[in-house]
Amino acid sequence: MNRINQKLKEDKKLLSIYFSAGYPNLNDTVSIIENLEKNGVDMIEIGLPFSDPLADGPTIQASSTEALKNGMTTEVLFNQLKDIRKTVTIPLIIMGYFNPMLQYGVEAFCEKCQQTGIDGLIIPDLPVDVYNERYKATFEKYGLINVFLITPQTSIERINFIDSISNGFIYMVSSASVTGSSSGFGDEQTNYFKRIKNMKLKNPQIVGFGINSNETFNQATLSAKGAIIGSAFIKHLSKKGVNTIHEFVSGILR
Amino acid sequence: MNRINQKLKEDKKLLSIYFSAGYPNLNDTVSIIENLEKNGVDMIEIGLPFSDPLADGPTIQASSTEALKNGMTTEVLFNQLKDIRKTVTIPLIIMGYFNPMLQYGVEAFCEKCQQTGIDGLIIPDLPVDVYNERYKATFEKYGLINVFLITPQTSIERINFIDSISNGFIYMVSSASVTGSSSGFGDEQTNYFKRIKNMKLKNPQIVGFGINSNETFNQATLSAKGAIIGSAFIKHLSKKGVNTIHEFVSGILR
Amino acid sequence: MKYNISNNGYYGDFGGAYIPEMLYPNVEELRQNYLKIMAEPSFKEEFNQLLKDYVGRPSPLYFARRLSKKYNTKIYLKREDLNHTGAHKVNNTIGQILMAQRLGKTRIIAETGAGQHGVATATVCALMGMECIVYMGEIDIARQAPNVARMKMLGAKVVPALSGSRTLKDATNEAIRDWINNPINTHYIIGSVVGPHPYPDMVARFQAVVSEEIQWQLKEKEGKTTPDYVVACVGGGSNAAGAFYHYLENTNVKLIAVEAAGKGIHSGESAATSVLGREGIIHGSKTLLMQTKDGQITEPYSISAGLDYPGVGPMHAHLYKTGRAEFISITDDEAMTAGLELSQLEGIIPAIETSHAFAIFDHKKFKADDVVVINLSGRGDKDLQNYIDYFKL
Amino acid sequence: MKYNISNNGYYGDFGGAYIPEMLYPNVEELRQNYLKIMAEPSFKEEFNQLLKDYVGRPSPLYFARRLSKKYNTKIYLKREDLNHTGAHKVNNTIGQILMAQRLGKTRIIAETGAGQHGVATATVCALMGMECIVYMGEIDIARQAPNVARMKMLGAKVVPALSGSRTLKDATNEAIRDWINNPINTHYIIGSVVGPHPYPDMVARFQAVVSEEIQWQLKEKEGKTTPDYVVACVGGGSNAAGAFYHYLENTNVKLIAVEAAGKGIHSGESAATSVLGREGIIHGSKTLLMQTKDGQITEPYSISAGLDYPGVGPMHAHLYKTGRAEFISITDDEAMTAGLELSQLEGIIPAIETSHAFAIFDHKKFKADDVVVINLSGRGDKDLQNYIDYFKL
Ligand SMILES: Cc1ncc(COP(=O)(O)O)c(C=O)c1O
Ligand SMILES: Cc1ncc(COP(=O)(O)O)c(C=O)c1O
Repeated sequence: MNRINQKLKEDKKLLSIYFSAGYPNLNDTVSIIENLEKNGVDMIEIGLPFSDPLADGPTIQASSTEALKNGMTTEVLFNQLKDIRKTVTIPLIIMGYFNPMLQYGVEAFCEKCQQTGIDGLIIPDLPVDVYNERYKATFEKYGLINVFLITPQTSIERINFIDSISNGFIYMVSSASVTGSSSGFGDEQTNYFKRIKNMKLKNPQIVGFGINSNETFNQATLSAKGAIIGSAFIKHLSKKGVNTIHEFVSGILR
Repeated sequence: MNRINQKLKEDKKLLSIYFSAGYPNLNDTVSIIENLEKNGVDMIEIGLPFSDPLADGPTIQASSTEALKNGMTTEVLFNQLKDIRKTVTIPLIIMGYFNPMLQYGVEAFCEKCQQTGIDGLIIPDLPVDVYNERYKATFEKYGLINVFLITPQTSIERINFIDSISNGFIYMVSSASVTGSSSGFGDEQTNYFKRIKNMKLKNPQIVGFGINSNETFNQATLSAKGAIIGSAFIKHLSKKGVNTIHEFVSGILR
Repeated sequence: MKYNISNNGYYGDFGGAYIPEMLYPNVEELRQNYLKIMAEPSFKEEFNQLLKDYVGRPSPLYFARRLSKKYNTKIYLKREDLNHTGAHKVNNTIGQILMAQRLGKTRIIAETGAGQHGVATATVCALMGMECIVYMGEIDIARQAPNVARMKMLGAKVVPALSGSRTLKDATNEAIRDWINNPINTHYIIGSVVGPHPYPDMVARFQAVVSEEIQWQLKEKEGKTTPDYVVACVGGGSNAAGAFYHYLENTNVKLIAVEAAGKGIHSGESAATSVLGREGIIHGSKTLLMQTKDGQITEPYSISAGLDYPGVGPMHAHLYKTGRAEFISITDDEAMTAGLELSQLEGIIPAIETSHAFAIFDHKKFKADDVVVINLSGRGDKDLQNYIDYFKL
Repeated sequence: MKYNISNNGYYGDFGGAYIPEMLYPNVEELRQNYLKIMAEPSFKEEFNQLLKDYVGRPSPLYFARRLSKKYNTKIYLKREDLNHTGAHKVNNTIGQILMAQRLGKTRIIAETGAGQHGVATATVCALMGMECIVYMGEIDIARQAPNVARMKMLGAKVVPALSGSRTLKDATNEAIRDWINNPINTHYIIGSVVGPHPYPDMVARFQAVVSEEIQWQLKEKEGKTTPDYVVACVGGGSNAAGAFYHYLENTNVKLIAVEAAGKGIHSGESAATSVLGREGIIHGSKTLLMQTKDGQITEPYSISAGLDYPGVGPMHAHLYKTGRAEFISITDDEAMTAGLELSQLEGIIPAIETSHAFAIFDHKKFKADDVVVINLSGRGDKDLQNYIDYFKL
């Protein structure tokens, strides 16, 4: 059973962390992952940097640009990760835009993920229907879970459709926005979280976008299975460096 | 008999000098006139300065502008000249653009000229036909000779017409140009001078524009009765001042 | 009462050709030929073809919905800003370049204030492969830099006029001097309804296409060929002449001419000729002009280079004197504000000259069912820097 | 072979909608409605009325006599430069603002490169009284200053894109981010035939008025609706799409797409997508784009801000791949020279984007009786300083 599905069965609220591979330094990738696991993080989104990350806010954009400057490529990332499963057991997801994967070759990319021990993918600009028609079989052949996003604007029919073709979790974008923009959740968000919960989907939901504190983590996971932190973690890395990851994680899970 | 007609009867080539009244200094007008007569000049065109002298080249333009700045006006000029006939006997002509005369009142202007002892007018932008229809009677009432220009482009018919309504001399513009532009006369000019001479007009011709030396004066007066110098004289005034007029005139009549 | 020109070149008391003899052959040649040439079928055909295919005529008559709503009347804009080169000026330069060709001329000179006429002249010279020299006041060269750049791109030579107020009046003087110096091969393309006869009439006839179009365009939109009002700014007066032309003798159509009051009519920095001017002679024409008691021409002022002229064409002097047209003076500030308003209400940035015509609504009330045609004489691309600086945008 | 779009939003292999889920409701709403809305009589009427009275359509088809003579062929210019705001871009923004109104949107965003699309968007927003935010690369803000000034005059907010190459691509990213952040009240007016389906098709349909007019205009002038060649520059490809549209399936008409080679195709500073690009995804569309082996989008370069884009619209990717259109790459220097030549031969100063299309005569020989239509996509007022500096005029 895929590590993601296993993890989702655990009776706890999951903390998932996103970071851009190759940032702050090209070779920080593995140590960041190991550190995150060591400090109790449940799941990791490894960002494969892209030159034009159009769903991302300034923080993740900047870290992607920096990572590319540092020399990060798809090849380099897979190399860095080639022994990751010797030390790390939590689910690992690669999150990235579709074009670099397309250029690598979608099948080759999936195969490589499997070999490396990657459990799933989040590809914001690969739409559900294109995935469904063209790539689902390949992803499944290599045992990869593809994670789809829903937003407060996503219709019920579409949520149901997304739920039907998902086999891990649903990435519930907290508000319609690029990453890193919100500050705290209001009624609108909590109602939305509840509304989705009440749909009793087959896939659990993990909330992303706008989570940056113990408080927002708790709010988000009131109705959802877990939450993903991206921009806030990258800001922490920028300011305080790789060696203080425990500070960040314990601040969230406090 | 008008002093101009008298002068034209003299058996000599006439030197006529133009200057802008009120230049270089507001009150130089009278002394320039007296000086010119003293040094053997036959006739004087007193320039009534105008803000927009569109038939004039840069030298006369600049002197006009300066004269206006110095405070020259139609009123001031007539005041300066009010006793001129106590000291000066050669013909005096006012040369100026039509608008200041129009504003003064054409009849009032003519009357004032007569009182002052002005013998004629040259008004480059008062066309022959307008003069003929509207102003000839007034000019004649006050005994003023109006002088018209012809150029190398003026047709024979028109020259004949101009001759027919002129009663002093014809101002023969040496080449089609604004004042102060030519340097020496070529075949074109001398042929033109001859051509006009051969027309045997009733009015003598005096050449203007481009005369600046003994040589050009002699060339111009080979076929014509006389010549008018403007820009060259003003340049001399600018450089050497009012007290050296004899130098300039003797240079021409050498 | 007759408002258009008489056979001898006068509008009432105004007009004529007060020119030095050196210009006589040129002006006379033109006077004798212009109507004949304009009547030639081949001329008409070429003129109309170029207006259509090159200039982009007819220019639309556009119902300005938001502006009309704001001022509670029916405002139509005659879109001369959409002409090639961006103003009405090109109607005239197309006509005159064809005229110059038929007169056998090979060298073209022009004066320009805002630079629109200079650009329009440089444009037709490029089109016909003729040499082009444009005189422009030193101050106007500075404040209408984009148009100077355009003239250069088009291969014209731009000569600064350094005398007097170093604006349009002085550029005109320089152009006339050039013409005097080059009487054989050169045609002087005057840019407005000024200068000696036959220029005011010739330019007005070339610009008359504006009101000719308004007639049938209005017929399409309002079911009648006549508006209640025609409004146009007046520098020399060519765009107004064009917009008024076919309505001159129809006194049901009220004409409004808008002049530049600069910093205020009586501020000493103004170009409001109708209020401040007296009869006199400027640039070969008897008309209204701003002058001293002594008959020296006053240096005018307006923020808009194209209205910064101390006279108006003789047609307008006559329209003023007879009361056929109402004259309204608009300050710099009023004009700039009106320009910004038009930009933000209708998405059309007018030339600052044109903006004056849009500032009349505080001076003149219209009825809800009045049809008011405003001649949108030019676009504001040349004035962007001035607008930006003025509004600190 | 079919060259126009398929029912599912693809041109051959290219197109589709590769968008984040956050954009799905907006794009889907548009996809489901755009054809329906465009077919509504009231939409058609309002669109056509505005194109006529406000934009000034039809734009002329002008026979360029001197240019034709020089290159010994029959060259017609489709005068999109005469449109209100000075380029073809406004055809699309008029269409999209009407679309946005019918979709109940109140806030408009746009990206812009040369600023023409930004100006055209700001213009229609002023016209309709809608809020307008335009994203523009920091570098383009500097090199197209006049258009920035115009947008401000029109009341739009211009937001600099500071990431990446700080040009059109990055402005597009920023606009998409804004749209993600404002999914309810905002319509994104994309300025070219790029972006997720249905944008490429919708924009092409709005621009199709260009070739629709060419057909009947050519019929009037040449007695046939089809030229031998249609030539257009390609940034994203909207002016080319418009000029090609009605000829896409008629292979007697040869199509020439002109790209920017910058400092040379292989200089590393180029925007010649057809030569340098590979299939990939940019701004929500599968198309040809310039990218690293790794799939990172390359920073393009062209002297013209409007062609400084690393992709082409999916229609053009398909036209290239199928050989339906011939693609020619033109360097900065060639384009600038051609722009000056057009200015001085025909009196028309083209946008530098457009100048690229006029530089093909050294690459492509035409027969004396070939009818070649060049889409004169925009005027050069925005580029004067660049021309002046380049030629040291
Ligand atoms: C746009 C525009 N409108 C008006 C004028 C004023 O000229 P006229 O009064 O001859 O129309 C100018 C002069 O340059 C101009 O450029
Ligand atoms: C005048 C002009 N032509 C062409 C273009 C390129 O765009 P497209 O390829 O979409 O026509 C632009 C873009 O701004 C432009 O302003």
